[in-house]
Amino acid sequence: MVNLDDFYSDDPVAWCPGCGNYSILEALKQAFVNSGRKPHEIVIVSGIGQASKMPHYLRCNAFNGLHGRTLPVATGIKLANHELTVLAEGGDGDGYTEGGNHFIHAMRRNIDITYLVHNNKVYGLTKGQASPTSDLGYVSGTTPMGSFSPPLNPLLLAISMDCTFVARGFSGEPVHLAGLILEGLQHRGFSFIDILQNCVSFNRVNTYQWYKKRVYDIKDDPSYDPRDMGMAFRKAQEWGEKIPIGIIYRNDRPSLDEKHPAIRNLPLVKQEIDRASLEGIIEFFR
Amino acid sequence: MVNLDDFYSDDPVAWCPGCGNYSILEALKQAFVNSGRKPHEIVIVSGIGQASKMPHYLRCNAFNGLHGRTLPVATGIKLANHELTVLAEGGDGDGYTEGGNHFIHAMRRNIDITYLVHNNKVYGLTKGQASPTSDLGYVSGTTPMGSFSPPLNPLLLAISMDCTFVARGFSGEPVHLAGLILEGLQHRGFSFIDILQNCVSFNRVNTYQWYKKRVYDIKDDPSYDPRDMGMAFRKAQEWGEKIPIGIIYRNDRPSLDEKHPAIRNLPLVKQEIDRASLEGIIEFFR
Amino acid sequence: MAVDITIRIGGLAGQGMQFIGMLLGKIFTRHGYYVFTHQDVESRIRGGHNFVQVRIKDEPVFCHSQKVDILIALDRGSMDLDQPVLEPDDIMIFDVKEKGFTSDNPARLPIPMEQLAVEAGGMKIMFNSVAIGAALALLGCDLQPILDRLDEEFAARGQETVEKNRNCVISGYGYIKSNFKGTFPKKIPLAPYKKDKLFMTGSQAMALGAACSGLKFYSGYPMSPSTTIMEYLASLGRKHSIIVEPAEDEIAAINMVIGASFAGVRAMTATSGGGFCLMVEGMGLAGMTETPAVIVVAQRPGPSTGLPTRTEQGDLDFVIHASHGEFPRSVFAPGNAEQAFYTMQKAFNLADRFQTPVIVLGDQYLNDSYFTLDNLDPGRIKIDRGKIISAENMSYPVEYKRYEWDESGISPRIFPGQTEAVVYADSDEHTEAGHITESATVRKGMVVKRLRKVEGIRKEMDPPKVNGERDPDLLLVGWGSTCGALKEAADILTRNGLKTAVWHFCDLFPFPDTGLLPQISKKTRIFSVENNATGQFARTLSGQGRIMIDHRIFKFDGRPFSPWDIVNRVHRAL
Amino acid sequence: MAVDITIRIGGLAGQGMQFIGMLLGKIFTRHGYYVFTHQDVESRIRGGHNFVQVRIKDEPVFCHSQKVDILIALDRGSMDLDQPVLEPDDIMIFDVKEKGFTSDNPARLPIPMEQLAVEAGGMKIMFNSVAIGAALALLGCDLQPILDRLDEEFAARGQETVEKNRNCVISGYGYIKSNFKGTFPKKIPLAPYKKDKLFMTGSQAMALGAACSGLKFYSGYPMSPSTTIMEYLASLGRKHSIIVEPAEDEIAAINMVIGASFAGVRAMTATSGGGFCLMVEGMGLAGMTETPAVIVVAQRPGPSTGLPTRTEQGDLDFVIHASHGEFPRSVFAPGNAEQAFYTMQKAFNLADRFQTPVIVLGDQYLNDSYFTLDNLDPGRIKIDRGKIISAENMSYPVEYKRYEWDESGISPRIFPGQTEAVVYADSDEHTEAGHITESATVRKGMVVKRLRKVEGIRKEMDPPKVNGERDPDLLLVGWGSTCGALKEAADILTRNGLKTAVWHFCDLFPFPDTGLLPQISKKTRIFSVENNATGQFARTLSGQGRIMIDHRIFKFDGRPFSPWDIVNRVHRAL
Ligand SMILES: Cc1ncc(C[n+]2csc(CCOP(=O)(O)OP(=O)(O)O)c2C)c(N)n1
Ligand SMILES: Cc1ncc(C[n+]2csc(CCOP(=O)(O)OP(=O)(O)O)c2C)c(N)n1
Ligand code: SF4
Ligand code: SF4
Ligand SMILES: [Mg+2]
Ligand SMILES: [Mg+2]
Repeated sequence: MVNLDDFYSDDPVAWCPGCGNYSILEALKQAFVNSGRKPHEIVIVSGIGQASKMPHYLRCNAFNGLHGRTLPVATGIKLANHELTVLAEGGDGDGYTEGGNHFIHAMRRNIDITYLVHNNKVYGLTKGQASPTSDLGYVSGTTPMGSFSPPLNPLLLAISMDCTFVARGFSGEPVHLAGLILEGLQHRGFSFIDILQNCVSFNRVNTYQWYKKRVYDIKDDPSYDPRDMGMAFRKAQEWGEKIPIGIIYRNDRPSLDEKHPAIRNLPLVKQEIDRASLEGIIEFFR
Repeated sequence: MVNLDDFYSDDPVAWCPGCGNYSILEALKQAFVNSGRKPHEIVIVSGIGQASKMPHYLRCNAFNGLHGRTLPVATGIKLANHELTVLAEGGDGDGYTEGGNHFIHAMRRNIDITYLVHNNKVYGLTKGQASPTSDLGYVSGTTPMGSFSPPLNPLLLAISMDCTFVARGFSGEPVHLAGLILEGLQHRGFSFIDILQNCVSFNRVNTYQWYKKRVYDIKDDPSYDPRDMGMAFRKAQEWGEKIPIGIIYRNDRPSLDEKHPAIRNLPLVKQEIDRASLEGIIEFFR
Repeated sequence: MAVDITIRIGGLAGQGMQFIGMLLGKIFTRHGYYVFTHQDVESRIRGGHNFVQVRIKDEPVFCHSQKVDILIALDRGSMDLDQPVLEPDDIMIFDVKEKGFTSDNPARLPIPMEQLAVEAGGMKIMFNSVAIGAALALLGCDLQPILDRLDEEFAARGQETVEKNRNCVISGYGYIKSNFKGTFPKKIPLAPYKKDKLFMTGSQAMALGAACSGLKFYSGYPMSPSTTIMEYLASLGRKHSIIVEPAEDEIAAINMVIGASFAGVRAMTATSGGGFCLMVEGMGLAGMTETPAVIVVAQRPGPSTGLPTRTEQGDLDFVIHASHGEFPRSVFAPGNAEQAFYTMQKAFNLADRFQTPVIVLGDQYLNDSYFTLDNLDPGRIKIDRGKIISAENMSYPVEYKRYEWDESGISPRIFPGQTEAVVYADSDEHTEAGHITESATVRKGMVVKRLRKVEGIRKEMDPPKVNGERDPDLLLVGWGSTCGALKEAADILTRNGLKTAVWHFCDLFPFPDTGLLPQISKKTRIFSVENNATGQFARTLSGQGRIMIDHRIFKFDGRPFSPWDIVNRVHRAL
Repeated sequence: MAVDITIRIGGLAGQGMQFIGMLLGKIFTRHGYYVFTHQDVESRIRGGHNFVQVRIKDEPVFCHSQKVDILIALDRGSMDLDQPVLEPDDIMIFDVKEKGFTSDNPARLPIPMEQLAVEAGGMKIMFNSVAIGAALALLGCDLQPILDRLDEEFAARGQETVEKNRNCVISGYGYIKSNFKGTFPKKIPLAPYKKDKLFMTGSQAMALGAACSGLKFYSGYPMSPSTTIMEYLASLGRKHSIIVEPAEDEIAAINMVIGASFAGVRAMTATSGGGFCLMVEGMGLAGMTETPAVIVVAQRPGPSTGLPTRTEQGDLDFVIHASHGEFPRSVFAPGNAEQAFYTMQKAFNLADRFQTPVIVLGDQYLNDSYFTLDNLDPGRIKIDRGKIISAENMSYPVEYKRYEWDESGISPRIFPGQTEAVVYADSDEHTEAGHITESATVRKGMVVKRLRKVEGIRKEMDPPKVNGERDPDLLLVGWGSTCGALKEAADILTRNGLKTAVWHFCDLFPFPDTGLLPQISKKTRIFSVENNATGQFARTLSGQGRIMIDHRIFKFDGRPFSPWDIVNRVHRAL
């Protein structure tokens, strides 16, 4: 059995005091413990940004790569060794601007990865510029007249791509969040969790309190069926006085790693080179 | 008054005989004529692929740029001179794979551009490999075991981004298509038209006949309201025996070029440098 | 009599020229000859003016000849555009239906190709099989072996297709036997059938080399002329445990490759210059995280989209300096299919041993051309995966540092999940443990660690292959796909009385130890020959200070050098 | 007495060090001095160890000094980590609340900063204003002018803030006057207020230079240390008709710039090495379509993410060779804010005149540092937009060819919609009219046309600025942001008896006509000084064959050279 200590890292944390990222870290560790997976069986791929510093602060395999490029790296890892539990993690800038194309296509592939986006509605590490989830009119260094574009709705986007697991969490509800992450880890396919995260340094509107007042667990409504795409589509548009958290949409279809015949029996990384069969293909050219 | 001849180009066409692109070309010319815009008032930005050769085959300003990068170039042009009628045009590979990120963000910006995607469900110019709109199981050079991923639904994606004009046309219905394009040109904001296009060389399933049998004009249903997002969301999922063409979704919100105060009165390209005000900003540093 | 005969098949895209080229190549390869086939095509699927050229020789051949002996003109365009390359005695086969062309030269040979195709095969579009029959008849080939090869190559397409094409070939063959009035002294007597040699393209050789080196993961996005590598590897996927994942763009491709490699498998991607532009950031990621990655850059004329289906050696400077900051890499440019096959092994071994990105440069001429090879021996491929700690050779308790200091610059790798250790890889400057650092001292140490590898890699770089005369009057220096043309040019020049040698570089960067370069006497005039406009390699070479280049021969019209292109330019310079 | 005094403010990110630095800079700039301020910070928003260093001189100053005279330690970390740079007589101001530190050196000056802040301003976090007051008291500055400047700088934040900070400053100032027991001979008597000189960062100078050169469109994606350029330009947007469009990624940014430029306005983007990686394909697009584009690459240590908030000159080779194929470009690296301002003009003019991409290299040291400048004169900026056909100077009937052949390689531009002509631009190889071509002849012509521009551009490239002694014993050669340190090092060396000169290159590529390089006698020992690990510029320079470099001084720990770093390394090498 693993416990929280197994995931302890002594790398000093570089986040601001009061940042929502701390609770996400705790939720993540808890989900790992509950998943029963050991640190060396897990890989987190992160991008660049505050959120992306995450994997340094816990103990498991980590690939801290490029801004916006978490998902392709994670996809490569999963296909090379599907016995690993693979996560991708980054900010809203990382995932929805720089990495937007990979996001769409990872959902299409339905690769078995759990993708956590710390959505603080700003570019935190570069000092608070508008991100694609910033509100219309958000004033920042790059948008002194207020952001001209409405925020992107990542849940709606994910549903439109028939992403097989679409959820929203809140850093201020770490127990709930840990539960979501665990479900995501257990879901066979692409699990996407948009995490509302307060940024105390730059986002003065969507504060911890602001969210705390508004979020509610989607499970409170027993009639809600996340397998109903139409329902999900409507639910994903709810924002304002009431903000739903929980699993918004789910669906089952085979994940990419289940489809590749090459790895039906054994992960690629464990397969030896078959010299005889290679001789065979050379023969083909004679 | 302009007429079709004004848009005539003598550049020899490099498409296959029988390709759906020819009718798209004719529809486009017709839409231009009906729009009343003159060749020098129009710019088409295209990418790379068969579809992207289009602007050479008519007479108007053209920027034939990079694979997947039509929309940023078009955005730059529009912001620099919003008096121009700006179109972007390319294939499904160009727009939905390589250019996926720009597609999302151009819709978010709601920049006043008309975007035509020739969706032949293959990478035509590179010889028929699976594109993101290829059917599950489509066999090609890069997918010899059949495509593992389901096709992306561009209409659904566009609706989820609250794209202000979402339409589908068919190369086999050039009159209808010309009408759609004209409406797109007249729409103030981002007008997206996914054009079903037969590729005689590589797509042996979705042929002219195949589509001809299935497509119907969405206007046939008088109760259909493209301003109803929920309705649009359902309509966009219709595919198979019946395939709707027409305007699936529309919405009004200010376009990006209407928002920039710098160009409220005059296009950027016509503005002189204001030396006095520049002296002023230098003073600020004293 | 020595055989060196070239057949050009000209026509519209979509007329099956590539297939004909391949078929002829296989026939002659299996009946005693060596074949080199290259293509000159437009960036379109149907129409235009295109040709495939098949050169048949009784000894190994690695480039095309500017001399065409038989032109099979499949359309009117070819008759107009290709005929000028013919001498009066050379043959042109064309369809009698083409109007407005008359000639009393019996070597201009109208054949009712379509008509015969309809009669013999029932379909107009089989007229190219008629043309093949006719050409082979002219060349004095026996009919039966041709039909046997036809059966083999068409087998996959079903009995009916085989039958019909067979009949068309017979019909074209027979037509010549009964109607050809001229004389055509060039003959290629078919030797007895022997399935010993190989016939493949440069792309196939690269893909095969990668597969034999233990490639397990490929991700890419189609781009000419690299796509054939991806497609060939994909075709192996089901049976050979290789995953080929079509990427949404080149950025995804290189990042997937890095992910797979980090997880422990050999991984690669291929693209052309434009796609590589999008991989530049990923290349730096591989450099910083010290993740092996092999990238094939199959060049085509740039800048930008350029000429998508044509050839150039214009990307050398770019790949050598690609990505910001300073980190080690190596760059190779094999000269033919055989070298391409073995170079892939070296690329993968160096990538693993030094934990860096490795670039293999091809180009349209190398990648799309077919070569007859005596053999390729996967047994000669030794796989060296470098320093790896596995569960067996690991010391417990586990305290693993991914970037542990080592004089060589190389720290042992662990593949995540394969031991109980956890691995931190980082694109930020990092500590030995792989965590983000801000320390000036650690930074300095890490830069030194990474750059230490350069000297290690340099020791692995081979000097140029030297060919031709010792103590030559002329030295031709080149790299990559010009290899065959350079050697043949040197032979011609030597025969013309100018003792000529060739240095052909495959290992380009880091530049091999200059001490390994052969001695060159002052009298030797040195020509650098490059398929580009600015002499990129010549600059590197001069930069070494050992070699002074006297003349530069560049070609940058998108077309490859033939030996005579080089010979003529040398003569002009002298 | 000559003034050359450095104040370091050390502490946690978020403690407002940058603002203090700026404030001190403005005070001294407006009261008779020159200031240079640089920052050494971590890649985080709160916490860590960071400092800002303010150097005040009575003559122009362009780099930091390694010597710190007053340390304002805002946290315990700074006390531990920054104190070692102090000599016994140098002052450290710190909060008396920090436990575990005692010293009987009166120059280690505990002040009840937080307590005074609470008393005077009502808020703990204003303790840094107390510190400012204390430091300025030690330096013998008069109080009133300080308060006046404070009023000006805080004005935008409201009366209450002004008031409170004022009180804190007074309190700190008073505390020193009454409690400081030691002696501190270093004084900075404030001259009468004069708002004549400018005080700005390298980034601001670049942005301002661009605006004054007629920049109309900017698109970018934030990336340190370039973000400040974007933010400054955005702040001008409303009043100055500049559109700043935040891009979804760097690929979009460069393509938007190309679009805007094609449509006829001056357009630019800025990024750092990692973002530039993603612009490489777009750069080739600008090259092929012959669209002007200005790209600022503000360097930081690589490879990959590297050290995001620190400095390096590691991207020169990369930008010179970026993108596949061969096409002209130019590269500049200004040495200080003033040069940065005027270089932007040159960049835009060359981009327009030669219709190519132009790169301006900055780095964290140049971009983030503040400089006092005597003046910047927008009147000196001459805008030359190159060959343009407008509706007025156009000949009718219209038959416009975008890529019409011209000996210079430059074809006149038309902006779409501005005349009745239509314009075709193409990334494929194209005809003069801008349509896709497959012709070998056209291709050759177009390559020649594009490359013709190189010699035109080279004529515009200035030789290095030469400073210091004639016929020197030592010559220091550098480029970009090392300018200030190089000159100061040369002064020191000369004073020490080694006649030293400096060559500082701003115009880097194409390399200026070597005929323009000053004569150098054999006895002169040449040092190349670069803020990187492999000597990228030294390689280019040696490649010219005119200059032999004797010693190389590299620094690659992410920190900038101070003059003494260079002096010491020179002495060690001799
Ligand atoms: C290619 C590239 N472009 C830009 C950057 C600079 N950059 C680093 S983090 C960041 C934004 C961070 O925002 P987000 O992803 O939302 O993460 P947060 O810091 O808010 O958690 C940017 C733009 C980069 N590292 N790489
Ligand atoms: C960066 C880059 N990657 C790849 C290519 C090669 N390429 C050219 S066209 C094309 C696909 C074309 O498919 P699509 O966009 O659907 O257009 P179609 O030919 O089907 O009309 C590709 C992959 C390229 N030109 N640039
Ligand atoms: S800037 Fe915002 S997101 Fe980043 S660590 Fe601070 S509070 Fe958290
Ligand atoms: S390949 Fe397909 S899309 Fe391209 S021109 Fe031919 S038919 Fe049209
Ligand atoms: Mg964020
Ligand atoms: Mg397509």
